Amino acid sequence: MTGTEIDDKRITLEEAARIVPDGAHLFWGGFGYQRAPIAFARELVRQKKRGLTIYTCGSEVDLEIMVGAGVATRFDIAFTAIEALGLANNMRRRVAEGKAQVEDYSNLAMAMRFMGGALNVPFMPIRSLMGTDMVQYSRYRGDKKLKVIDCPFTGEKICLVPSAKPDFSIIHVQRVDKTGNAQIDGIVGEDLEGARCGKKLIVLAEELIDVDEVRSRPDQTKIPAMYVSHVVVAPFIAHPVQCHNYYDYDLEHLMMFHKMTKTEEGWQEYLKSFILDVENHYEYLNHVGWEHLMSLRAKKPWGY
Amino acid sequence: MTGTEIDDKRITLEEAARIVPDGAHLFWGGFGYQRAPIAFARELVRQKKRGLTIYTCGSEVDLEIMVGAGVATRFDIAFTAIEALGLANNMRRRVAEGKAQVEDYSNLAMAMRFMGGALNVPFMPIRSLMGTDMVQYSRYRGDKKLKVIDCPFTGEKICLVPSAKPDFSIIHVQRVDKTGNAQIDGIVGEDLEGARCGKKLIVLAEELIDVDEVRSRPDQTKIPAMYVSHVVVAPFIAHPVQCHNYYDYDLEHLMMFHKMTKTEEGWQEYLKSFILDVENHYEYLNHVGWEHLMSLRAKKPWGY
Amino acid sequence: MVKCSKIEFLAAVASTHVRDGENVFGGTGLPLLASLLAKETHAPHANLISEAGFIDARPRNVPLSVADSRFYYGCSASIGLIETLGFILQAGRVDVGFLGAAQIDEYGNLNTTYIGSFDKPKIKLPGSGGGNDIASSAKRLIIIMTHEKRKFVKKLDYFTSPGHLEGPGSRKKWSMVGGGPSVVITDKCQFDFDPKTLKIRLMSVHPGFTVKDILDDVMFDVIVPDRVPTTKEPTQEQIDIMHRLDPNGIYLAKGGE
Amino acid sequence: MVKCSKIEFLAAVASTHVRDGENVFGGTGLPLLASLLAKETHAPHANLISEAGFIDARPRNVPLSVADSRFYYGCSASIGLIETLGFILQAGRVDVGFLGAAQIDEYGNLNTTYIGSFDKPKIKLPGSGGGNDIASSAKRLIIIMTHEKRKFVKKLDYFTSPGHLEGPGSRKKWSMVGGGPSVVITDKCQFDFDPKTLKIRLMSVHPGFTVKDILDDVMFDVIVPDRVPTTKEPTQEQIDIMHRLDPNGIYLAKGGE
Repeated sequence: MTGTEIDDKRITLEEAARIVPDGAHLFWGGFGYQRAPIAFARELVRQKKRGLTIYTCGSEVDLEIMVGAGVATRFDIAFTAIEALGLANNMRRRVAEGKAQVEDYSNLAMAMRFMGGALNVPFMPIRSLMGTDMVQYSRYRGDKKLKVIDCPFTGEKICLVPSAKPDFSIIHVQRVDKTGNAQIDGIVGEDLEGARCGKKLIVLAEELIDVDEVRSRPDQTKIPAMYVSHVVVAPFIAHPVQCHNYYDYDLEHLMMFHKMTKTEEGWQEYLKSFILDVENHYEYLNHVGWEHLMSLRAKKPWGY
Repeated sequence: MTGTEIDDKRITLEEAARIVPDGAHLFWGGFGYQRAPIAFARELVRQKKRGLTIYTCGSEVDLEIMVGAGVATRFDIAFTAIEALGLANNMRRRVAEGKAQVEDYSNLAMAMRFMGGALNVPFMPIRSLMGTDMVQYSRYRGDKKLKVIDCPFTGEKICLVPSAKPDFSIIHVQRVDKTGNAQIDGIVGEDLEGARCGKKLIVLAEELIDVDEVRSRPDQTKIPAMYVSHVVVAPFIAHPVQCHNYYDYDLEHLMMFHKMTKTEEGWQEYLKSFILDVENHYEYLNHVGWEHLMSLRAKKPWGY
Repeated sequence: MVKCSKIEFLAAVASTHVRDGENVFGGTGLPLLASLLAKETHAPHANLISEAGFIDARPRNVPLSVADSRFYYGCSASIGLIETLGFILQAGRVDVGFLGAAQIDEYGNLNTTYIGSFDKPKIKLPGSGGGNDIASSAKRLIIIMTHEKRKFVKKLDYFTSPGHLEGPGSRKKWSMVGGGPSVVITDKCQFDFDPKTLKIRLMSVHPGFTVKDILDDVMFDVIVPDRVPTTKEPTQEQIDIMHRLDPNGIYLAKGGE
Repeated sequence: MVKCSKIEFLAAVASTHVRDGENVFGGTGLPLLASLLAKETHAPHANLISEAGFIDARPRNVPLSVADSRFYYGCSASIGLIETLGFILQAGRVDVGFLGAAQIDEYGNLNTTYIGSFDKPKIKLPGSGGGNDIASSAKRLIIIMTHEKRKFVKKLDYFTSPGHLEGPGSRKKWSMVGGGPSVVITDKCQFDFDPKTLKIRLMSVHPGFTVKDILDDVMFDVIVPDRVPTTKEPTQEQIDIMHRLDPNGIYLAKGGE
């Protein structure tokens, strides 16, 4: 009925990282080995950001990179490790050194904090955490970490977790149009709530699709453009983890990464070789090698 | 990896309605002119149910039928009318007669009550309702209708609405497999939360699809089988309103319905002709006429 | 002077209050027609949202229901109520919402629930629907009403949706997200709200009506500025566009002259 | 007596605790292997859920991550965390959840967060993840741990996930949805919990170990019944199925003999 002009929100990965100031609070998307915006973490490192606070349920390689390089120092999270391989070595070292602080929640607590932020209410009620040290101890939020109250309807105990409204939400999706309408394949983790809780939203996508394609099947849009501040389109954003329907994780690289991070020297070597000494994301991909990357491409109908 | 036997949850519309006892509390799916389980309302009327309490955001023809026939007497709702045509005449009459009671909430309040029920927490916080008569007056919930509290984190006023956990959730979807995995096209309204908040869930669907089809694209499943107690498959469940991608609303019938309900006599005539005098759903469709029904079928790519 | 019906006049006037690029909660009926007209004229980037779940809608036929499939094709996202009323509206992302009402008071508070007493209602009206949510959380509220004296009351029979409640400070007291009503459009005039008292104020009078006509047709005191301009009439282009949008006169034929 | 590794033994024992038709929070690693083995043997209708969002999963290759795409094809729904941890788990729909831990106390309370003091932690462990949620809300909890004395402690360094807290009545006090731990499986024995005190109790000892071996390897008092049976060994069929499920030995090769 109308044919209006459409904004083009695309910027480069470098430009997107430049928008994030030191000390900013970031919702961090992806879950486990799926759709982690790791290219963005590498770019934040190259730009020598400092003092970031990261909000997520559980992240792995990206958190290791950011905590290892000193980019992020505070973490409102539930989990970090390299699943199936072992502890998050960088996080372990930085916490022991006193250089990183973790405010511990559970996955449900974090997901509900993002939902509360997206809904613009000050808290959400959950039935977890109660009775444990997550109620007793706080790393830096003090008595604003959570509240256990008597339910005014039932009298039972209920835990209120404070809504999260970070400065930015950073999420990685399969497809986006230039205005920001984003499609996600497979699981969404906590990304729908997380994308909506940040004051600004940067969407990183593997593939650009046309606005008309979005508008022909709008029930596939997981994040409408009206939430989106900036769009970055690039391939293999999640490498070395996976992106459903696009590529599998790079188990070889993950094992190398986990092994190298076991010592500070090993980590510094990885940091230099795969992040600081490559100029940008494409140089990183060149360094990893395209023949290798192509071997990771997803096969139908499996999606990995 | 495994090939297990699968339960077949299909029953007839009559059997499904028979499961609902007098006095039961029901979440009622659909929104506005979209995917309303009206065939189920007609069957409840034929089976002469009494004393039902209905929970929904806004429903139209189905509520008119249930309140008009005396099947449902209490309503936790936000809205009822025949959109674009006028007031809900049966509801208006029954309320004036003192035969129906409405506990008034807003759409967001009801949707959050369903989300709270689905999450199994006793309440959810919202920023609506405050300052108005929806806080001052209660029809039958008394001081359990809602609570306005001072937020323990921010000190600001916030409204807590009690979670809804009705005995049954009744929803209408486009497609379902025999185990209950349901797919919805178009908007979902409040049906995702509503489907999950009831103690039992009855899914009514236009079309049966194979389990293998569901398992080949599981991100299209809006309601997993594990929530579903019973499945009913039948065509034109929402007639005279619409079902996206399947059929448009029957404006002629809607106008007739609205006009006839303007008087008790007119409503009684409709009730007899289109509900009581037809033996079952297929007899109703025969009565409406298949040539007419086929003319309502949705056209691609519009979905109506 | 173009010839136009009440509905055409109302829709055209309402459309002028939608600004380009705004997120608009349009509903159905007149507000929808006004929003679509705005999109076709001065506000092509307006983002039309229907509370049932449609975002950035561009219907080729006028929808009759907020959940109408006519909103679907060509919109950019089709989700649900938690999305529109929660993540979008309650989060403060809606610039302008449209509402109608059966009664309005001098602070722009609205009744869409009961006529008569709460205990023995004479008429059950539709209820809040998303109205209370929109009135609580939209940045700006445009109210459209037919102008009958019995609708402009000193005290609402039932207070469904907040305008400026009891005046300055009231909305803040309840930590409301939105700014409240900015304009009331009737088939006789436009009202806005006095910034100091937040009470209703005459803004402009439609052609053919006098200030006295208006004051005779409300049951409370109206602030009347020294100069009350005449409301600008629709252009022929606006009327033509409306008829292109609603070729079967589904809305335009209603209550038309 | 079949020859089998520790991992094979643990997985086979754990699998026996999954009942047919149950909703199982499987995670990855050993619990996943145990759940899949149960599905292939006595519990074909078990509904395997991964907290990342996969429901009724039937992976043809063993996933390494709870979010692994290997869970996708063939599952019946692929959604997100609010679905699995909120609508399913917190609503009391999960029959059995699996957890591991770095430390456990005599009430089955778990630490997966820090070794050392909270103020100056020696080792940052993964944290709760969904562990606290699962421990709070699953009807039954199966805990799998390698049996080292330093892990079976009188007092946890950090209390991450609730077992039976301080004993009878504790879970009710915090209105917990789930029933708490029912069994702890180590590479030396199985524990259950004394119904009266809700303290850990020896349930069976694996072949090759004595009751004394167990008591020597925990730092708290263990209730020991008069008769302690020997844990039933895996069958060759179970071991074969495990190797079919994990042909590349991704989990089976880890810590194997």
